[in-house]
Amino acid sequence: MKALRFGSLMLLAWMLWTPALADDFERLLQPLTSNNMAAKAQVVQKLADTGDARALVIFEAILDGNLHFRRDTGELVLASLSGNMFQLRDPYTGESLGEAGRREVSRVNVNNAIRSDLRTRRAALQLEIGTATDRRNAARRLMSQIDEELRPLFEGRLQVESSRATRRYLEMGLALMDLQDTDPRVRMAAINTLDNDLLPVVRRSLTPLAENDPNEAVREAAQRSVRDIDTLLKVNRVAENVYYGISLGSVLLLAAIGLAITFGVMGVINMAHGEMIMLGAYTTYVVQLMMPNHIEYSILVAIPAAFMVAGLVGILIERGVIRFLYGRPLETLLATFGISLILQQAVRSIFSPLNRQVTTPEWMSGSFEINGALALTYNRFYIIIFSLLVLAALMVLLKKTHFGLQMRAVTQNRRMASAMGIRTGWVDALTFGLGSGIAGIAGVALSQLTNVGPNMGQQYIIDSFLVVVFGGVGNLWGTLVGAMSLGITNKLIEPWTGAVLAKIVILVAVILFIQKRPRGLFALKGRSVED
Amino acid sequence: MKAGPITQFLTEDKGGQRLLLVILALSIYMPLAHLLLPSDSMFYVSSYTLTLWGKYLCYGMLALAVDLVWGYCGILSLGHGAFFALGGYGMGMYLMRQIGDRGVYGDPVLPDFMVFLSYEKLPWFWLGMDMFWFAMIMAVLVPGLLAFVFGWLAFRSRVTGVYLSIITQALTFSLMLAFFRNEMGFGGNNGLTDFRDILGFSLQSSGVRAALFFASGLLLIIAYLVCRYIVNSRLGRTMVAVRDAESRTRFLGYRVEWVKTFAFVASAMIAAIAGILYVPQVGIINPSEFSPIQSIEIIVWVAVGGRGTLYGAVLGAIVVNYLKTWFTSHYPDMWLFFLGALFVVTTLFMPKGLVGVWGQVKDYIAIRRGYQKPGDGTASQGGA
Amino acid sequence: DDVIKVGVLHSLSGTMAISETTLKDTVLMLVEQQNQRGGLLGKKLQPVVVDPASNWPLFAERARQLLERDKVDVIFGTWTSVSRKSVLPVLEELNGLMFYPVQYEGEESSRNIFYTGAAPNQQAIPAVDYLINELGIERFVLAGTDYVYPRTTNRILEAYLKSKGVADADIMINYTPFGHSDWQTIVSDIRRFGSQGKKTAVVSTINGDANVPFYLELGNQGVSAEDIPVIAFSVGEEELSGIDTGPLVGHLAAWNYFMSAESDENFAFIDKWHEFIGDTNRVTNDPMEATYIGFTMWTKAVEAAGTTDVDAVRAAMYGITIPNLTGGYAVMNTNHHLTKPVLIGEIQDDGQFSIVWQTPNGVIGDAWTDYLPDSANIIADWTAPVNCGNFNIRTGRCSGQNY
Amino acid sequence: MKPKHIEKDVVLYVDGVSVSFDGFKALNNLSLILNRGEMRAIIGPNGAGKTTMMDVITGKTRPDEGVVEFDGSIDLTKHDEAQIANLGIGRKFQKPSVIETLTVYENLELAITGQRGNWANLFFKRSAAQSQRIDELLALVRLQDQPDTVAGSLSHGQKQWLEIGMLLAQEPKVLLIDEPAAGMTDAETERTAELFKELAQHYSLVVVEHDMTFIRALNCKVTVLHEGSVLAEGTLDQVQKNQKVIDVYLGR
Amino acid sequence: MLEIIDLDVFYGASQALWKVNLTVERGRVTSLLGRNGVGKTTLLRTLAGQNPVRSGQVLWEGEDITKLASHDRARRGIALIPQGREIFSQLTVKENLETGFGLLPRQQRKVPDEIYDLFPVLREMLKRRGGDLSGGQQQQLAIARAMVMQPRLLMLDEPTEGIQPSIIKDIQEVISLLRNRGEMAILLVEQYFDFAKALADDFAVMDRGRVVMAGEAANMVDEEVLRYMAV
Ligand SMILES: Nc1ncnc2c1ncn2[C@@H]1O[C@H](COP(=O)(O)OP(=O)(O)OP(=O)(O)O)[C@@H](O)[C@H]1O
Ligand SMILES: Nc1ncnc2c1ncn2[C@@H]1O[C@H](COP(=O)(O)OP(=O)(O)OP(=O)(O)O)[C@@H](O)[C@H]1O
Ligand SMILES: [Mg+2]
Ligand SMILES: [Mg+2]
Repeated sequence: MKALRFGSLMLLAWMLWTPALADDFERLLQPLTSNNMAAKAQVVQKLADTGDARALVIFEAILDGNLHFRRDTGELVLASLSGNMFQLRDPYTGESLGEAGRREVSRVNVNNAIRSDLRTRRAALQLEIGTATDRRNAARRLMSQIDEELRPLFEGRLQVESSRATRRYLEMGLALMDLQDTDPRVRMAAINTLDNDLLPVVRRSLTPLAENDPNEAVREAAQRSVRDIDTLLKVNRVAENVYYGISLGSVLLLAAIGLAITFGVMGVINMAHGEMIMLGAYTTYVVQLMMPNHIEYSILVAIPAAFMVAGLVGILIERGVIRFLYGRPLETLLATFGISLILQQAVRSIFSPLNRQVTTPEWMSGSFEINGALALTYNRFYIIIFSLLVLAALMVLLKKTHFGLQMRAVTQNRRMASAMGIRTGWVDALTFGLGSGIAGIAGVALSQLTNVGPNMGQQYIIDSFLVVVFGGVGNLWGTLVGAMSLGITNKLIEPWTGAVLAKIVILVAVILFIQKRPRGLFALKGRSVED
Repeated sequence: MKAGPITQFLTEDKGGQRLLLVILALSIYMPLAHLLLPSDSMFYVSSYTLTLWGKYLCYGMLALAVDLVWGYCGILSLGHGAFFALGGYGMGMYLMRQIGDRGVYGDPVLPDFMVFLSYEKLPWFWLGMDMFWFAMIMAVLVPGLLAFVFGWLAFRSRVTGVYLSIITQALTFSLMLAFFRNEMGFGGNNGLTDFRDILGFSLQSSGVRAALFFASGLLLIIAYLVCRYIVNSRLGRTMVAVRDAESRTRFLGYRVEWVKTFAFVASAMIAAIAGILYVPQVGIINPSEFSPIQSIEIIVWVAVGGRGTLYGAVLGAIVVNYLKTWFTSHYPDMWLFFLGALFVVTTLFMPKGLVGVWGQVKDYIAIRRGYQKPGDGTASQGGA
Repeated sequence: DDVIKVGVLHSLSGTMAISETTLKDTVLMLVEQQNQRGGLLGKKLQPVVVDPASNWPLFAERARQLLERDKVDVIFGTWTSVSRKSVLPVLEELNGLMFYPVQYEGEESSRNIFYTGAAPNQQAIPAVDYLINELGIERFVLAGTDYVYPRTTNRILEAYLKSKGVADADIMINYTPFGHSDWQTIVSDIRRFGSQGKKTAVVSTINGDANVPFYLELGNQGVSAEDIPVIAFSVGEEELSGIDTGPLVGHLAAWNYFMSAESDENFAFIDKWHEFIGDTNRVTNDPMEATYIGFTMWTKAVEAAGTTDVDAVRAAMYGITIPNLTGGYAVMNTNHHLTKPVLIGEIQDDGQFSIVWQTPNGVIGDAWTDYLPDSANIIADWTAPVNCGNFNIRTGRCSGQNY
Repeated sequence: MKPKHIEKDVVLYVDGVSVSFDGFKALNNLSLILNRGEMRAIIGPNGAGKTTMMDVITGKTRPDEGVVEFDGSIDLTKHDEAQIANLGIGRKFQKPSVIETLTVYENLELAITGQRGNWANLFFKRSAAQSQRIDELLALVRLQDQPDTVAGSLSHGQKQWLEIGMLLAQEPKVLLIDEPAAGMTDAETERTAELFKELAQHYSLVVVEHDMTFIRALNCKVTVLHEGSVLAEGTLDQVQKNQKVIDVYLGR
Repeated sequence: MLEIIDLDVFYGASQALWKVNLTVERGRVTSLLGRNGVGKTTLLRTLAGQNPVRSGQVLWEGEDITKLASHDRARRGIALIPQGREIFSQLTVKENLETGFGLLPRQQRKVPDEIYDLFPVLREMLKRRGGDLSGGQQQQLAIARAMVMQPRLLMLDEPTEGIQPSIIKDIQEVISLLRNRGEMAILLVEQYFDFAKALADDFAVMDRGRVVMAGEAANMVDEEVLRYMAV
């Protein structure tokens, strides 16, 4: 993608080559090696004014962040780090200029303003020559910083553009310019073209018209449009909040499912649950370390890997400690608390107390735009789907397989299960391993949302217990509904109360709710519970 | 088990008696040694050691409170830190008011943090907290009342087991979040600190330190005796019955919710007193005392010491915290390994905690010898 | 005794370990370096490391232990304000000496503490100046974690912004709890707030672990630095080392030090650090520089005083000048705060900051801000005749001192 | 409404009670009247609703509809378990349930009649009469040698006995006894029957049992439950001849 | 054939079984009698592997199983119907019956119809949770659950407890049927003397943790046995 763009620019540069006085151009570039941003901004302006095609090369290099200069001579070079050395190339010809030490070259720093300016310039160019996606993004970018100067570009492009989305942006851009027109009919038409679009620029541009357009019809139309947009925005906000709620719910769900096994099914008050999540997250980190060139797939590898790692650790914990504690459920709290301390410190000793960097693959970043005001983030979306899949798989395992039956039998009456020929030791170990493994999987997902550090497990332990208990211990549906209702309620009240109070409100609500339903949302009923 | 509570204490509670003697000895010796001995003497007790052990005693009292509800009544409260912290805040508020106009901004009424958060006047709940007696009453009553309301609601609705544990955790967690909020008027994350005087005496004077230590020891002893009386009485047996067969106890005509509420409130108030004594000795109270992990740690102390024995809880609190102090200064990078391992080992090999070890050893020897405890050999005596 | 004991009071476990462990290592490195140079006053330096485990009361206890039992000559330590506040009475009671290396909210000047991190006027105010003057920002989101540092900083900034003519409606203030991890709603609010046509920026005093999910969410919701730049006061190289900074390029931070600063002192410091820690991927950051400055100044002062006696060292501290790592000089003032330059950096895709702006001269650290009515009248000066950390120039009173 | 003329003798009045669990009718319009000083045997197939009936009377289960009254006019559906127990209804469960971690003696001491409030409990001191009563009961249930044994380590049958002892210690007005003879030897069963007959002189009793020898020994009116309602009532001989009872319960 | 040799069992420090010797033959019912608390349940539990053995030996089909885990004994065809039922209360009736399937080859994993014929109520209540059943229904379920395992040694601890008379008769028939098939050894603990006597081929009487009398049922003198069961 990048290479392609670079290639096309090189092509263009070559086509437009007008040999200017080399000295002039070089001299223009001089301030780039300084620390003065204002001067640099001027350089960009001046370079663009020269119409020199080499400017494009410089711009692209700046945007990609590989334009450097030698600290001693001030010579501009392209540099990329490999190992401890910079590989240098000539900016215009691309030919290699050898290597340089880390401290022999400096990067040409620019600030946001310059970068933004460069991007706009590039967008104008890309609208002409970019790929379809480039053109769409360019049109969108240019449209929201609308400027009468762009009219010829937009009009020209509209003649030949074939992509529907790009055309729409171009039309909107022109309509936005038309809003300033002196002719009320043109303004009217523009309002119609904009068609209550939810992009912020539209409402922003219509507001002045709605407030004081001299023409009454136009004013009213603008007012109507603004009103409609506002209504739509409200609807969108609710939708957005619900999405956020579901997404928060799915995070809670993922964090809690493993606990729903180890605690809900087995009755182990598993304080090390959070550390299992942490192990999963660190596994993701290690997997990414091991396959630096396939970050895109690393998550897919990390899921089974995290399941195995956390699951195995879980089995070790069960065999080594917990199996001696059945029938003494409260003591599992003590032992697993100890284990959680040990695991935290172990990770701290091995990986250092610093957070570790987990990269989000391309396909999980960014968001999916529903309309100008509503965009759903991909990572959250995948996590929602993922959490539901995990839950479904678990339900099938528990309810439909013989192993699931054995698991439930063992946890209810270990002695009798053994008398029925069930290898309770195995089943216990595997069950605990399963719960831990699922927590590990949750860690993979959470590594995409938050820190990967030795304390990350602590963050989720309280919420996880709350969800499991709120839903009703031992009931996976309860865990689902519990997680979702906590998530959604939280997000629906957060706009009113702020994040801190929302959390307090939720906690108090759960406390009160438990009074109504002392055994959670999906309580087990009947005689069987009482003994 | 046929004797009255007091006789029972005298005849059966050997562990408790020993513990109380040690604590009594400590609370006399340490303050005196601190006050009277020259600082180069071998037996001198530095202010560091004194405040450190003062803290342990407060923790001991806190553990005692938890053991009363958990060990005897089966209420696993994962939120007892809340009552401790509330008591501490009560004391903290009093100490804050004692600063008077000696704060950095020199405001005669408002504590520093209020000045710089632009409070116009003292929030209503700070009123009267400059009077020692009132502050102390509030510091015990408020946690007691909270425990009463919370407990009564929960026990009446028959919230039990883990459900109760988790909502107690939610309680302390929400209090923590609330106290973290600067709007609450309790100093937010920084909490209350920079205390100067108590009852007009400087907190940094040796005399006050010694007195606080002595008070901690004494109140711990009193709290222990009160708890011991409770558990030795028939109410104590009812608590055990509630713990192990709640619904059955109900059919015997006992109002389980009241039994539990009683234990819970009593325990919360003891915890609050521990908090009151804790704050002037450590010099700060802030919302992290409410953190759920803190409360879980209390449970751990009790379990390590020996749940359901009272003296075990006190011992556990002191031992665990002593080890923690020791490890964190000797093995700052490794101490979590040791502490974690300690917890695991205790659970695995000392199911009755530290205080059960002796009994375990005796049992082990008895079993090895095939020896039969008199009166226990039911199989040979049944019938006829 | 033939050693000088240096107490290190940084959390090695618990939530603060992530930040503080590095500072412990920094002190150890500096001690080692000093010993290689032959120690101090002909004695070896001996570090005494304890772990207060991110537990605030424990900080006080450990400080007492260091001073009373281990009899250390100086302490380098604490990170959060509350831990400093917890230690402060102990230091004052036992007349200890501590160097505090982190940027903080100000409103304090203790006889026994030297503050080598930034005061608000050395970080927040210049940062906002930069936003207004260089980037033309008109709307501000003040987003912070709900504790004293952000609260104070935001109050100062609010007052400052208003003095610059920014309207109420153009300031949005938002507080979140520690470790907040679900930023969806807030980021979308910020997005909306910033889409009203006026150029908007976020001034972030978000603390610690909450930053990673915050930046991730910004990235995912497509809020780029060009639309709405975020300038942070608590995000440095070390925090960035735990994030994939690709999507964050262009967001800002204000500090007194960046690892990318190109000076020989800095290169030497970085090399030494890499050698000491045995990992060339480890970064350096502002609190490390502050620790370095504090440590170097202390050694200078001890040499000047010829003793480690606290009162003598304190007296020798004032006016000590040493080179910064970023070039220029740091001076210790009589209010126990430093004079040092302020830098603005933009995040790069390699996790480093590129320095885009810098104050031409050092900025004098102001313990008591001039932008809050109650603090405006208070000054700190630990030399005669004032000799007070909280001296009210209106009433002429020195309040709040324990001695 | 119950007929006026029987009112004063009636100690337990159950009328039209129905209970259903998830749609399954465990009790179906059940009515039962127990007079003061009466002993009543209740038999019926497994799952007929006998235990559920006791659950309803003791407040463990709330009926969907119907009247449950005690001692004239106390509406039991408005009280909880502890209140009902304090009103004077004692119960022995089908599955022996004693407080396993307390000793035999402590179990009896908790059960012994008297004030149940917290303060009374805190300052409780056994009176001489109470001590004597406990000793009697220990002897009665033949655990006099093991007063300090933890109840949890008693055998099944011993627990049954201990529970009977606790029931007697409570001195309730009405005793609801679910399968007392289960797990007892024939000789013990006989003895139990004797004991109950003695008790019947002072108390009202409802006894559920499947052991016909035992029922015969009780020599009292028998009610047969089936599918949640009364199938037959009368002397044992009468109901034993009832063809329906034979079909659903006794078998050939 | 099951052989118990000099078995000593302790609860903690107190001895519950004293040098117990007993043999249970295939194709025969051995009735074990005795008062409350003499150790009958203890013996059965020990055989099922639920209590550790201090000394002595248990031989089953010639193999020493003294140290085997409970589930390994189940895998060798030993089934227990415990006193107190021990139903898996949160599992449905159907699931309760299926818990023993792990022992069976895959094609045999089906609950035989004869079980439902014997206990019709179970068929009606397949979906109900075991813990919700009435006492007697649970007892029936416990018997059925053991039978699903197709054991070669069936141990019944007071199986008639709480069961209605008509079904007791049926159970009696089933036990004798199983005996008559000749593949199963049956060890029956009963307080209900007539029932025990009617089924017994062999008998044993326990008192105070010891077997005090044993032999063929034909040689049993009712009075002597009853003396041990008297109050
Ligand atoms: N919570 C419940 N959910 C579903 N069914 C229940 C529940 N409780 C009881 N039942 C059903 O109600 C019926 C009545 O049960 P109950 O225990 O009263 O019978 P019973 O007459 O005591 O029988 P038994 O003689 O076996 O003890 C049974 O069929 C039982 O399965
Ligand atoms: N878990 C236990 N711990 C300690 N002692 C026990 C335990 N279980 C039983 N016992 C004791 O062992 C002895 C034998 O008990 P067991 O249950 O075997 O008697 P049983 O013959 O089955 O009596 P029952 O006819 O009443 O069921 C009893 O004295 C009992 O108190
Ligand atoms: Mg029943
Ligand atoms: Mg038995």
